[in-house]
Amino acid sequence: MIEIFHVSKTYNGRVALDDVSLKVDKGEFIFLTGRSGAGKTTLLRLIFRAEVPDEGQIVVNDRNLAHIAESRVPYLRRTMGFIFQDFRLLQKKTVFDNVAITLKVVGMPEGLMRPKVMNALRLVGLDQRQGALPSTLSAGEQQRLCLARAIVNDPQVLLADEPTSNLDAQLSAEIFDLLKVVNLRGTTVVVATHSADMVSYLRRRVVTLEDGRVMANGTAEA
Amino acid sequence: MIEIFHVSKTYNGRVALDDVSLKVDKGEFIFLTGRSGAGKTTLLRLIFRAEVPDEGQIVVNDRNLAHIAESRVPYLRRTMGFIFQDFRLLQKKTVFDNVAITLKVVGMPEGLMRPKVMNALRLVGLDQRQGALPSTLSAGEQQRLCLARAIVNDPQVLLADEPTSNLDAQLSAEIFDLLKVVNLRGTTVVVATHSADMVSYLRRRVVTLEDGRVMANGTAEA
Amino acid sequence: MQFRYLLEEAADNMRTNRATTLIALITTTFAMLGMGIFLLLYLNMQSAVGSLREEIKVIVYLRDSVGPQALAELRAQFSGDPAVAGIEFISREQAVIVFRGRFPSEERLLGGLGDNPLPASFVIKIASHFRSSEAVGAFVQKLRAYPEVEEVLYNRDWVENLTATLKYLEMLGFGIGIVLAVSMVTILANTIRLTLHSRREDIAILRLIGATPVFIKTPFVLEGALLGAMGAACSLFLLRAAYGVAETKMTLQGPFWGLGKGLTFLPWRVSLSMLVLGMALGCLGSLVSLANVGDVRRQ
Amino acid sequence: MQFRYLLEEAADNMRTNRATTLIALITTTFAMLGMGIFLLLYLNMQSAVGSLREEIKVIVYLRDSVGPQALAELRAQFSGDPAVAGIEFISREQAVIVFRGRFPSEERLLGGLGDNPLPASFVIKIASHFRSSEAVGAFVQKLRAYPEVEEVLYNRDWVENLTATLKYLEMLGFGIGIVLAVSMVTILANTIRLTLHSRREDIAILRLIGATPVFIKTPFVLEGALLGAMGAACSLFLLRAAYGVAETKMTLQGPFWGLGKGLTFLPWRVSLSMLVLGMALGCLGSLVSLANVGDVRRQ
Ligand SMILES: Nc1ncnc2c1ncn2[C@@H]1O[C@H](COP(=O)(O)OP(=O)(O)OP(=O)(O)O)[C@@H](O)[C@H]1O
Ligand SMILES: Nc1ncnc2c1ncn2[C@@H]1O[C@H](COP(=O)(O)OP(=O)(O)OP(=O)(O)O)[C@@H](O)[C@H]1O
Ligand SMILES: [Mg+2]
Ligand SMILES: [Mg+2]
Repeated sequence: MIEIFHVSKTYNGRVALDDVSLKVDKGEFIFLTGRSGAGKTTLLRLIFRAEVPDEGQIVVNDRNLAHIAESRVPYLRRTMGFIFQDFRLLQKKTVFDNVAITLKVVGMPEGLMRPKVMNALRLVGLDQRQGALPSTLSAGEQQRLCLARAIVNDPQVLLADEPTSNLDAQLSAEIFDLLKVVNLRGTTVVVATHSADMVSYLRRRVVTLEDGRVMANGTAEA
Repeated sequence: MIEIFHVSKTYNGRVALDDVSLKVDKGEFIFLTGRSGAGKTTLLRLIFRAEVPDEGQIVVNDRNLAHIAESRVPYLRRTMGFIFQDFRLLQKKTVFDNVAITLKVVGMPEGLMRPKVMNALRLVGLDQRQGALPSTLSAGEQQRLCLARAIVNDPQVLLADEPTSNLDAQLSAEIFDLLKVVNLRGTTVVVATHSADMVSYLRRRVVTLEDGRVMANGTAEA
Repeated sequence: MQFRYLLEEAADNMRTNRATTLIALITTTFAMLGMGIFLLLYLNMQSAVGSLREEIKVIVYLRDSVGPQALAELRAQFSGDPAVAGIEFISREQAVIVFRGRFPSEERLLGGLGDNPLPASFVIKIASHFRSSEAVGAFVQKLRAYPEVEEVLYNRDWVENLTATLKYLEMLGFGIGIVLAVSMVTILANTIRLTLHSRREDIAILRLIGATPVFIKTPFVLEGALLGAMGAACSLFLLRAAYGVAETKMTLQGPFWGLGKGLTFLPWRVSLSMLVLGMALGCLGSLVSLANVGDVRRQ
Repeated sequence: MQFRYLLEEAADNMRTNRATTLIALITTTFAMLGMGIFLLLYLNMQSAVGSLREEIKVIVYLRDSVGPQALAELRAQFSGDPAVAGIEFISREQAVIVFRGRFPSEERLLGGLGDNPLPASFVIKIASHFRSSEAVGAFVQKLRAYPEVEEVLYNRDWVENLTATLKYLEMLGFGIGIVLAVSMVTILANTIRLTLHSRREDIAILRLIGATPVFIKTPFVLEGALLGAMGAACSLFLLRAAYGVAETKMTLQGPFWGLGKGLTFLPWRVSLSMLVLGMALGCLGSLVSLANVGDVRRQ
């Protein structure tokens, strides 16, 4: 499903990823861990084609990202959900609209949209706040909104960058249970996290990055 | 040092804090915990006078915030450091300048500034990146930059809102050790966090909020 | 449904960014107003110039020997010439009256004379295409060739000066028009660019969500078009109001320099063009600002 | 040191926000250019109008019986009048020459006469303060009272029309000037507001860090002033270039409607005022945009 072959990425001489290779099967759920600055976000952004690698190839759903035309990138992204570490919510739109925009983008009719959006909001516990603006939400609420937006369109791949950094242990567990459900429905899930608790709670394959290199690759060794 | 008397805060009918009273001694180090949306950030913002309470009084360093003239607010804030949950870095300024601005604001001469800034950056491990822009930092790096900015001017009070949400366990421990050092130098520290690990690691007084009310107040009961 | 959404989106953007929308609208209005004022002045100058040009006349003095039959023939011949827009006959008796009216101080000149010394004449108005000094000169040469004509007079200096001045004024007006037009286009486009600048973050987010460039850009382009059109409409409204005031204040004793005919407002074609121009500029401004939305790098 | 920092900060802001700074600069330039063009036209119209006014003349015909001595006395008396800006004597002989020159077609009138029928006259130029139709009328009445004066002539219609037209043109120019000035001020202030709009977040952060309003605002105000002044300078430069082109293209045959005197550029006082105006507007725009920085609520 996701195959990464010898990928390197350098920002102005600063190595973010260095010869990374990785394979994630369809329907798998893996963790990406590593210290701050190890390259987790960079790797997720490459899979999302928000960045292009300096070297190496990335294949998602049998499509080589290097060969996708610029104009097809939006369609690639519609098959993926991304929970951004910095949320990236539309500040002038309500909670509801922030989730609905994902469906509007693919041209879903108004009638089908509402139940789907409300369902996603309910899953993350924000259905009571559908009319609020992001700036009036607490950090954890914003993070959950981000998750709702990422899963509302049943993506084939879900990329979650520290999805529970602003959540307490109990809520984090609930969110991970939710990610498990999403995964069971067939979505490939890649979670970048530094939460050792969550890694050991779920017991999935863990890929550890260090200074842009893959250091470990195997099931939880908490 | 910080005294909060029966404070309530409501946002458009949504209760964020409900009759909260709390006393933090000079030089104390306390944790503020609670689920997402419990009101932790709101409480810190009230102490910082980034918000004003609907009811109740807040006294910081023997000054009642309700009686401070608008024009004196900047001087109040200069005695406090704040690590914002959403970082709030100046995107067009370098790492160095983001820290230095705190000193420029108080009119510190250029000569004194540089060593202080570099020292703060060294403490958080960002001295190598002094010329970088915030947008080129990883989330954890941005968070540490925020910490450097908050402590560079030796504040009397340090308010930290989830200061390690984007950091792995080891780096979190390092940061908390740093907060301990700052605290030992006489700074009163209030940390809002949901990291049970850190709370039990440091064993300080913990104040727990739930739906805007103080639910527990005592030393770590991990 | 997709387009309806995009239109709603544009309206929504304008509503939520009320402050910048209002600022942009005001700026657009005033920029178009500057343009409109110039157009109005230019058009009125043109019409004043037109009536000045009509004063180019040629006087054909006839020999006293020309009889009524020959006169009628001459008149018909002259009238047939494409250079002639109008012709008026002044008999010798009328000439005395005209002379008295024009030069009252010289009246005593006529008083002492028994016989009327003034000749009969035709006063010929020159057609609009023949109003350059060369064309008038050539026409006068032609008239002089007639045996019945004693003398042809026209104010050569006046015609030459007028032609030169008008050419110069026209050039000046055109030059200023171009400079002003460029200014207004720049101001408009830049205002829209600045307005969009504050929404870069939103554009980046939409791209990440998988929106196509068309989906992202359309609301902004519609917004730009709407802003431009509204600005143009407001400016036309203000212009009309100001024009109304100017018109009522204008109390001239009589026709003078062609301004006596009264002012004219922009014809509806020009007004419509301004609206279209505003819309086009709004679109253009948006499109220019959105030109680099296709970029993959760091959003 | 504090002020130096704030100045550096302003320069730094302009450098890091190069795109918006450039857009704002261009907009400012063109807005001031519109203003400058109008000023230039207005000043040149004023000077043209001035020379038109100089054409208001009164002709005083003298009785043939007035001797040289009385003539000299009269001339002295007239010259002493504050309404008189210049006086010229035309003898009876000169009058014939002038008449021939002005009315070549009427030459034959004179040809048949043995004795010269034309009187001697003074041509009086009216001083600038007495150029209204009422003042001229009163002055003429006074002249008519002299026994040596046979007749006083002036073109009443021309004076009345000229006075009315000029008043009207002046009013029009003033009105347009005000509208344009308001437009340009609005455009300038709004441009600066839009430029600052994208830096709201930074302002909020500075407030949280404990910066005083003065510390926050000063760089922006300096930036506005710099932008305004630079815009004005650029527009003056462009205006001067355009003026140079217009001047060389102007090849009039002779003085005509006062334009023959040639164009004048904005005097340096006006240019300086434009620079100062640009700066002031830049400051004002910044201050207005920053007015609500003192607010405590949700940043
Ligand atoms: N645009 C950029 N320009 C320069 N350096 C960059 C850029 N983006 C990332 N980096 C650097 O690359 C390295 C990897 O960054 P990345 O964001 O992938 O780390 P991360 O593993 O997600 O860290 P964190 O856990 O703190 O979010 C970091 O050192 C970062 O500073
Ligand atoms: N400006 C606002 N307008 C409306 N509601 C607000 C506003 N700010 C905060 N709230 C609401 O007040 C409650 C408390 O918010 P606060 O940010 O203090 O929570 P928190 O404890 O910091 O949560 P988290 O751990 O998720 O950051 C939340 O339900 C939030 O939605
Ligand atoms: Mg990251
Ligand atoms: Mg919070």
